[in-house]
Amino acid sequence: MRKNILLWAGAVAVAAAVVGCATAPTDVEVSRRAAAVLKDSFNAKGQAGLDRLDQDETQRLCTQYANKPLPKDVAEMIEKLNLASIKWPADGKWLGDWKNGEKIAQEGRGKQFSDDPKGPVGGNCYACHQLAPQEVSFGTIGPSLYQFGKLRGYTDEIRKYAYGKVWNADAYSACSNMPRFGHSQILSEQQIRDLVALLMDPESPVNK
Amino acid sequence: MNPRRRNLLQTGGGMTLLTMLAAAGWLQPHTALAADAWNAAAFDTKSMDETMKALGGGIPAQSKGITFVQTPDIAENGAVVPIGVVSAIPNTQSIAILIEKNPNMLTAVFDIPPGTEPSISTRVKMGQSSNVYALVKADGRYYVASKEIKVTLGGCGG
Amino acid sequence: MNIMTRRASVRVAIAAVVVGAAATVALAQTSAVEEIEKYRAALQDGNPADLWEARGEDLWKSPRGPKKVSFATCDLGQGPGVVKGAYAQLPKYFADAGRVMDLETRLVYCMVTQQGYTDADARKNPFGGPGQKSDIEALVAYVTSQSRGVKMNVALDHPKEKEAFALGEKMFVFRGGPHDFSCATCHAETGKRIRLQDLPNLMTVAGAQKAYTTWPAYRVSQGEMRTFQWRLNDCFRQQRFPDLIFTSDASIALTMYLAHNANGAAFNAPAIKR
Amino acid sequence: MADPMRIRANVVGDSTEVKVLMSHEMETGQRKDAQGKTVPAWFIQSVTATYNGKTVLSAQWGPAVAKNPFLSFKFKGGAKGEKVQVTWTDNRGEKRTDEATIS
Repeated sequence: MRKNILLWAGAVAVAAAVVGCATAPTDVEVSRRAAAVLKDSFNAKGQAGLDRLDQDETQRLCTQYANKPLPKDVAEMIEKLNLASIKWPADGKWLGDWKNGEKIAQEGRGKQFSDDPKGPVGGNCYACHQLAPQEVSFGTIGPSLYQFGKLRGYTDEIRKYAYGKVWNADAYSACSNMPRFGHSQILSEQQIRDLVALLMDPESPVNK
Repeated sequence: MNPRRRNLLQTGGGMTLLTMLAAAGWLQPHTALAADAWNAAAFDTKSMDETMKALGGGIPAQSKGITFVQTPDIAENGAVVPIGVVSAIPNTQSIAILIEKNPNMLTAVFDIPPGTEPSISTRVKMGQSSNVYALVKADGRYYVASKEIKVTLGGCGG
Repeated sequence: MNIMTRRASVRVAIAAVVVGAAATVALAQTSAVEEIEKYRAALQDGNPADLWEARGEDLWKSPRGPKKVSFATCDLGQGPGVVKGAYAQLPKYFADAGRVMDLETRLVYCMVTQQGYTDADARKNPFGGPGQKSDIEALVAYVTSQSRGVKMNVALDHPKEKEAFALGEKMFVFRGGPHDFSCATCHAETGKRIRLQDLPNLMTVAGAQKAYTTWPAYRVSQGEMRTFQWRLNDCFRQQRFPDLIFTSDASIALTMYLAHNANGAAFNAPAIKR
Repeated sequence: MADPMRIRANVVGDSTEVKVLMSHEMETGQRKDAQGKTVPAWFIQSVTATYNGKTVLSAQWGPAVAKNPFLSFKFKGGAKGEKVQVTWTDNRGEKRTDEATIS
């Protein structure tokens, strides 16, 4: 760890020499340094390897623009990139079982180093969204999805949108706070169908 | 209403929980339960029926003289649920806390000697949302009040 | 009626439905939040962190380790053995170590350099569990309790203090893992919650103050007194990151960022939380 | 050996209010450890509080009392400077007594 600090001091010196008069490292250099220090500050544990700190293009860009407005062209690029990655159901069936969907929406476990790799993996939707009105313990990071289908209409267009959004939220809204559940292999195709049913089945409590 | 609770409340030909407690004979009058040796039978029971069999005794009547204080309707975490019970019934001798849906229903019994106020507060564990009963023995008779406490899922869920 | 106005009126109708439904649900929600507030209030009187604080005071004052010395010579930044107000000025740069340190890092440093523990022994049980109480957690409970009521005053004077802050600020927004989470995913907007738990916006002074000054805390869900190092480690666990190394450079940089953002607020911990 | 209790005893009007925190795991006997083995029940079964040699509260507990138990009660009388004693006994037969000065 001492080594890191020394390296960092070296990087500052190099940066200063290159720029000539600058005494502070540039924003990009600090970001790069932060990523390197982060990587040295974790141990692999359980199912969480150090490769989880390797960013893909979307993560890298979203980190880079985290504290400033996302330029329109960058946003469009991210959305295009992610839309192309969505695997649509081959049989055109959007809806699974809303009862399973409710369980997936409640389940918060999965992918943590403390989770059994063979154990359940959920979407944890209630952490951020209101869904069925019976559940009063819901978060507000994302919008309320209560009456999702009822308000938008039970159409194929909306079913497809719901499926795509759960599969890869960044395809519709660059740098969304929502995980890319299908793209990042958090949830299976069937689990995503079940969640779409929770949102779009007229019998689902979400639409009551 | 939760179907399981309805069953519990109505077991035994439509009897309510309270009359069941009464029929089973809750605690023996004129004994100070908590002062005796630990009542393994009462604390070890897995169901309501067993709990009742393990305890002998009097007839609990629903009472407005028993109030829950500093006891929330919703617990943010079931591992620690604050429960306060105050009895306004004269000559209160003991206060017990029972949690219907816990693996063991009887949670704690407090004996209140003369000179001690019939008011206790403690914290309990609840495995899930449940009715909580405060049972008071006063002048050798038994009184009960209940309250439903919801246990919510919190945090990131993992 | 032309198409435009018809559409508009349909929109108005939908909006009315949304508002109506939302209002009903919001009412149930308000009472749930109020009840949770009652729950939290009921826990304030009688914080089991006191048990850690008492044990920590004993550990601080007793001779320990192979060299059998107490922490009386341990300098937390305010002079040897001084605990009063020390936590409110941490993390800081320590010339003797040549490094920015938070409280836990400094405790480990004193255990190694003064009490004669090996580095591995000093840091082997940072987070206690059933049947294995952590001395670090107890010491942190005691030391932090001695800053209760003291205003946070974390300096960025030394270049390494500035550097730690700058790195922490960047780490806060670093997205990674299968879920694309960064600290900012949950802690960069005001008035949001996860389930029913309010999320502090740590990028604002008010949010950082409210959060940072209430750690360490007795965590009722765990039945343990948890330190800020634990708080960071467990946030990363839930972010689906690997295991944040205890007293690592990243943990200190993030602590520096958050502690400095909390400057000016009165420290008020150990607290009690869900 | 078990850690000491934290006992606060304060005069409130003509009564003494006692608040006790006990350091105890309060294992239910239902929890499984990381290896999937059931952790045996381990909990405080009885608590007795005395003032001037007289019992002011006695209790029997099951394992559903929360970890690191908290207990609060009030008794009539009690004067500043006098002592309140609290003793707990757990299901392993371990016992701990602590006292506090009323203030």
